[in-house]
Amino acid sequence: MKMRPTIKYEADRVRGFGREIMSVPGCEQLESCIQCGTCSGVCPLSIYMDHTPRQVMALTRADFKNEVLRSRTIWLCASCYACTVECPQEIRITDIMYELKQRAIHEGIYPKRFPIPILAHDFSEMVKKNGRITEMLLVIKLFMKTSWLAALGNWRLGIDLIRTGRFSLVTERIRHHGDIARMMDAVDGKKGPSA
Amino acid sequence: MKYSYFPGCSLKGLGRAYEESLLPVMKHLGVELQELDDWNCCGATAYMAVDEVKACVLAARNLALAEKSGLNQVMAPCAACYLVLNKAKHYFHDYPAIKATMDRALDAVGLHYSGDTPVRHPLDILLNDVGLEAIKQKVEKPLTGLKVATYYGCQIVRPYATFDDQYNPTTMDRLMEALGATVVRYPLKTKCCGGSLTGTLPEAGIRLVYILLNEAQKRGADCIATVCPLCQFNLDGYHAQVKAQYGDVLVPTVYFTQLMGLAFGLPDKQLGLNRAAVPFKWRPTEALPATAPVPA
Amino acid sequence: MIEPTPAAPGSWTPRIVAFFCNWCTYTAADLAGVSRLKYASSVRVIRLMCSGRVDPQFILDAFRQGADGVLIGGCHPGDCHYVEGNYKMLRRFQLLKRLLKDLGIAEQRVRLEWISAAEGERVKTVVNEMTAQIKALGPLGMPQAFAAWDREVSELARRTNAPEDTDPEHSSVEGEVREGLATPVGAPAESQVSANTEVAHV
Amino acid sequence: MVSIKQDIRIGFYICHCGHNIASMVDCPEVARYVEKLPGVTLSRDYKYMCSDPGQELIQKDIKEFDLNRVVVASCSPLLHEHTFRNAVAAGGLNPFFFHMVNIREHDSWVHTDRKEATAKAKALARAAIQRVAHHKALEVKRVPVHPDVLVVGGGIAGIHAALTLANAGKKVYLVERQPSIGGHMAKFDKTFPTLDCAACILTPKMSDVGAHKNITLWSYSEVVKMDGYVGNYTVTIKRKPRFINEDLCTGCQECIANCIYKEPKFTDEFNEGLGKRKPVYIPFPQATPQVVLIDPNVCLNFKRGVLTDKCKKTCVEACGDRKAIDFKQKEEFVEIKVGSIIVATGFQTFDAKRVPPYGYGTYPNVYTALEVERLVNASGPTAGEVILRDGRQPKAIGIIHCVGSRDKKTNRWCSRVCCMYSLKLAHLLKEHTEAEIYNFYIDIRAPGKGYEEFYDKLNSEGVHFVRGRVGEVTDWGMTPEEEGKLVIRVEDTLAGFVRRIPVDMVVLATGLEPQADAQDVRRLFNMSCGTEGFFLERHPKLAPVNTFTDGIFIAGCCQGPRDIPDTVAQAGAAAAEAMVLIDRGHVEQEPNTAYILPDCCGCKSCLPLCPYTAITFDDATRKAVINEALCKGCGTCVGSCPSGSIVQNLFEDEEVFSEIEGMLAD
Repeated sequence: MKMRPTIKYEADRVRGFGREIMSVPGCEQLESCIQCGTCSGVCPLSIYMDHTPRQVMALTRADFKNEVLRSRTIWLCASCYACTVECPQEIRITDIMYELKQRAIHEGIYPKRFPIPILAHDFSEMVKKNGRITEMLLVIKLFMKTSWLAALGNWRLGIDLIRTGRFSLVTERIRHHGDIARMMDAVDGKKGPSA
Repeated sequence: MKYSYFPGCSLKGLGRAYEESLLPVMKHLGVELQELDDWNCCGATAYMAVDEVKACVLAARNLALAEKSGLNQVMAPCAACYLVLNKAKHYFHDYPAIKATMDRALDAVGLHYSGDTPVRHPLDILLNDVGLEAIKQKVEKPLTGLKVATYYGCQIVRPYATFDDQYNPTTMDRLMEALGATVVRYPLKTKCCGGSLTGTLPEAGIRLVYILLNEAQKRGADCIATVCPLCQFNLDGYHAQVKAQYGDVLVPTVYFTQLMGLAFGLPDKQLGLNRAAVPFKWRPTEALPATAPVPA
Repeated sequence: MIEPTPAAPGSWTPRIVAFFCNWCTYTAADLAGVSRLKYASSVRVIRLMCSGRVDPQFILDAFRQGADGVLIGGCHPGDCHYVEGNYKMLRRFQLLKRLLKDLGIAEQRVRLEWISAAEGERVKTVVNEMTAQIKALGPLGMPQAFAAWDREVSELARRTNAPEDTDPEHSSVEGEVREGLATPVGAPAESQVSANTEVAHV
Repeated sequence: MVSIKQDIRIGFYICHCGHNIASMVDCPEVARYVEKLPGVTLSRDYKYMCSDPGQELIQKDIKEFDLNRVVVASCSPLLHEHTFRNAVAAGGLNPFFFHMVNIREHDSWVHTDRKEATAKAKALARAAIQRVAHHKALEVKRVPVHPDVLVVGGGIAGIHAALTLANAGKKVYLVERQPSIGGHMAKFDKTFPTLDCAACILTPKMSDVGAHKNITLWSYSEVVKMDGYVGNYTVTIKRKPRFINEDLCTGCQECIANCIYKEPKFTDEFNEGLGKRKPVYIPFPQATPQVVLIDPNVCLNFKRGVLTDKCKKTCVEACGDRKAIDFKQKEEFVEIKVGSIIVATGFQTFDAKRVPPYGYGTYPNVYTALEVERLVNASGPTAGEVILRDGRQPKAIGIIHCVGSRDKKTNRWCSRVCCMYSLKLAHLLKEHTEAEIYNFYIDIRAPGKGYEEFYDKLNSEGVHFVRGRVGEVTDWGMTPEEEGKLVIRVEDTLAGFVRRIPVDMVVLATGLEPQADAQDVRRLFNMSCGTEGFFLERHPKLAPVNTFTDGIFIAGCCQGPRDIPDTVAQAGAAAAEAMVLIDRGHVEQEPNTAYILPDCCGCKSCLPLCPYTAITFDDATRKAVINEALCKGCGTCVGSCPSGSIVQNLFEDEEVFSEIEGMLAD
């Protein structure tokens, strides 16, 4: 039997992490969490999570940054907002999950070839470039980057899409596609190049 | 009745059947739609995971364009777009810091958003602006005998329930009944379809799809009516995977607009009914008779 | 306008005189204390039995004595311990607000709030809000203004003694007055002739 | 600065209140500062001014230093003004030559900067020094107290308060809105943690009330108006028509047996809608008074509440010579005079439909706790057998705690009793059904005598406890054993995973909330409500049954959720407070009344301002006159008098002006 201690020392905490999250717009209410578990109780995906949403709330508040950002839970959140509307303390759990996902992507903490951050990244790149999403293109890119096997497993889906005329690789693009980049630069505080 | 129309990427891609059926149905009801000129991606949920503020900025461009169009209201048929546009609007009003960023970004491209434009879902417009009576009058081939499970999904009722009840939405139920269909009790009407997880974490996503399909079948539904392109794609597109893991559940999933088109007597071709992987074969048998309708 | 340019932030704490009714707002302020809520030390409370007792002269006098703001707290409409003293106050308050406006005192400097005995939190919010607003406005400095006006009046009297064609009573139209008074209070200004010198006799 | 009159000799005392004040205000510094102010003879700081030595200090100084004014800077005058006035009086001075400065609630407790707090304390002290110089000697007026008491609400709180007073020989009016007294307690089966039968302990008290010579019981009645002041209230009570002459009805119930409706057909309110009753009915067997009533909304002799006289009136036949049935009865209004009032109007249970995920109203086998009380009760609609709405007997039961409690979307507060009554119901349901029982809780709150032991007992009875707030109750099954059941989805937070638990019956432990008309009642009796809507006590610890209106007391759940022992204790306390008033025989009134000066110009503008019509116009003198007995001392007329001819004692213009001046003289 392989033994692994589960004790946590104070040094394992990243002090200030909880406060930092709670200072993000929309995440303020986390401080009033009473650990009732309603979020987990209504979460349609909690059955696959390593930490239940409630535990993620507790870990975040207690500064266990590494545990939280490495948790599968944040990637399993499908943004259905069930937890957010049910929470008796009106904590916007979905928004906290978004914030945690963003931090994990930003810090590069996620499994290699893990599809969700890759999807998120490709998505934002495509939007920045074209202003719109060409869904088929996105899906194909995703499968190529993550797993060919998964693409193969979905061959029926591909055939169905071709059969029903939904398989289109024509890039959707807005006329003022430069606008998007300029707006993103403005958010980042950069002076955008003139059009 | 004229609205600015924000189709969103899905309605031009995988969910094109939604647009294909929505436009003729709205036209049939005398609702004028003017597609938002040069709209961009709403900011959608995947973007939210990268940078929430940027997602809001993307949404803000569309809202600003809508304001510029001079049409006071935007119709967003895709549930994700509907939510993101509304969320951006909420953040604009609730968080001065985010508003400032939105203002700055729009300013960089010569646009301005004042925070007013209402973002509305077609269901909201159909029920509250057009009205069930006007819709009933257009019904030529009532959907008598068709048992529908109305499936609203997450994002038009959560977290902002604007035009319907958060727990037990009924707008689509009432609409279906007005078309002559029978609505089955479907307690999963606001549960999650798995969203993009069907593609990214199939094990988790497919299970949710199965639960939704299975429950609809158990309750005797002939079809599931949806309001969201992603829900439709998930419930319709993954039946092979569902079959492999859980057994065969072949309930077709259609857009509520497709059912409206059928009831209005519009030709199949106009309604994108050929685009479903699980074909929806049920058709109203007869045009509205002078006396009692004949059951299908 | 009397309103001066804002003082440098943080350098100065305003003084707000508060008239709280015994039954609701004073009790709410006690509750805020018992609950250890923290708010700006700018507020100084005078207890009256009812907001209906607040004589407009109290408010004017507070300004005259150097208050930067006046806060009146009473029971919510319909909840007055004395049936409707708060309504009576409200009526008087509306009239007074007009007078204060004519005097050039910014609206934010007088505030009437309905705060029930249970709303300790509200006391905190209102005091802090008002303090921040008045801080942004800067000191009112009525005593200095009075002194300046007194100087002007005597100066005017001196000048009138020397025969000139201007009638002191009508020497300045409103518009001029307002513009002329836009300079900070206390600073000697040529044209600071007020149409409202009667304030000094309140 | 106002000149202080030559003969003014002020003694100033600043209290440290232990660390409460001294930690934020430099008390010696304030004392040193005040000492130098004009008119101040001596200035001291002291650890606890309200203590005996503190008070004696004042008395000694008055004599020794010939003080004629006293100012104490300490806590809120609402707390200790009385104490210090008495001390001043004991020192031989008129008690109104005193003023109090609040530097605790309004200063040290709410500020964080010691320098600023000290400066504020100085300003407030200076204001008081200037004010007190203008104080005048005043006489306290004594008003006799009417010895009768009105108790509003006939639940266990009202019953206990009424009996306590009546047993002490006081005359009590008990007014109850429902046809019978008993309140919520009458509906309970057993009481926690002792499992006493609720009816067994309540019924004797109810019949005592019905039979007591000192109690006038008016059930099916409501208070509609209250006027007057402590010791002298005039109250109007509406007596709703029950279409039965109470004096003639013997409670034989033959009218019920002979009603034209052979079977009970209408919703039985007492049984929470689980049973049926007839149009003529008695709410429950032990109802007090033992008098039937007729529901005009369903009785055939009425149509939509309006008398038609179209029924055969078999009930009247059955009543025969007693002639107790009176279809023409109208509502009546009675006016009574009392000296004090005890408000014990209770609570209402949370409407479980407001939490849609739990399926109340959608799934028939989801019950509220109060319904289950009736379901397990031997005199309930199923004679104590737990039979579900669909006719089955439950094999597994889930009890969900905190429904409408600890939830920002509904009610934020903990309802205090739900944990314990849930445990009780778990025990009773186990006893009645042998079912598997699950309690879903956020925290178990068992802080009473014998409560934790009761929790232990339940654990040993094999009742399951799952720590987690239930996400939803649904009827869609994932597995064969879930089919046809209600499925509870919940995170077992102690185990750390989500569970799905199929049950046959769900019990919702609904919370307690203020009565729907609490705001109206509050206005009626001139009380305050807390933010959550329960009536506000005068002081949360030291005056828990007093309100801000003298002579009006509160008891029971109208003040906040509580259990029966606490309610009874509080009802006793309220009765004792009322007796204090009665036995003292008089109340002292704050002499803050207003009077009119001879220079009144007779403009009459004050006349319509007085809500108590205390101001009249004397046509002979052409001046207004204030009737001191009617004046309540609000000062509204004073604040409005255009010629400044009205003076309010204790709040004279020059007193307030000097307070303003002193406050700003820095």
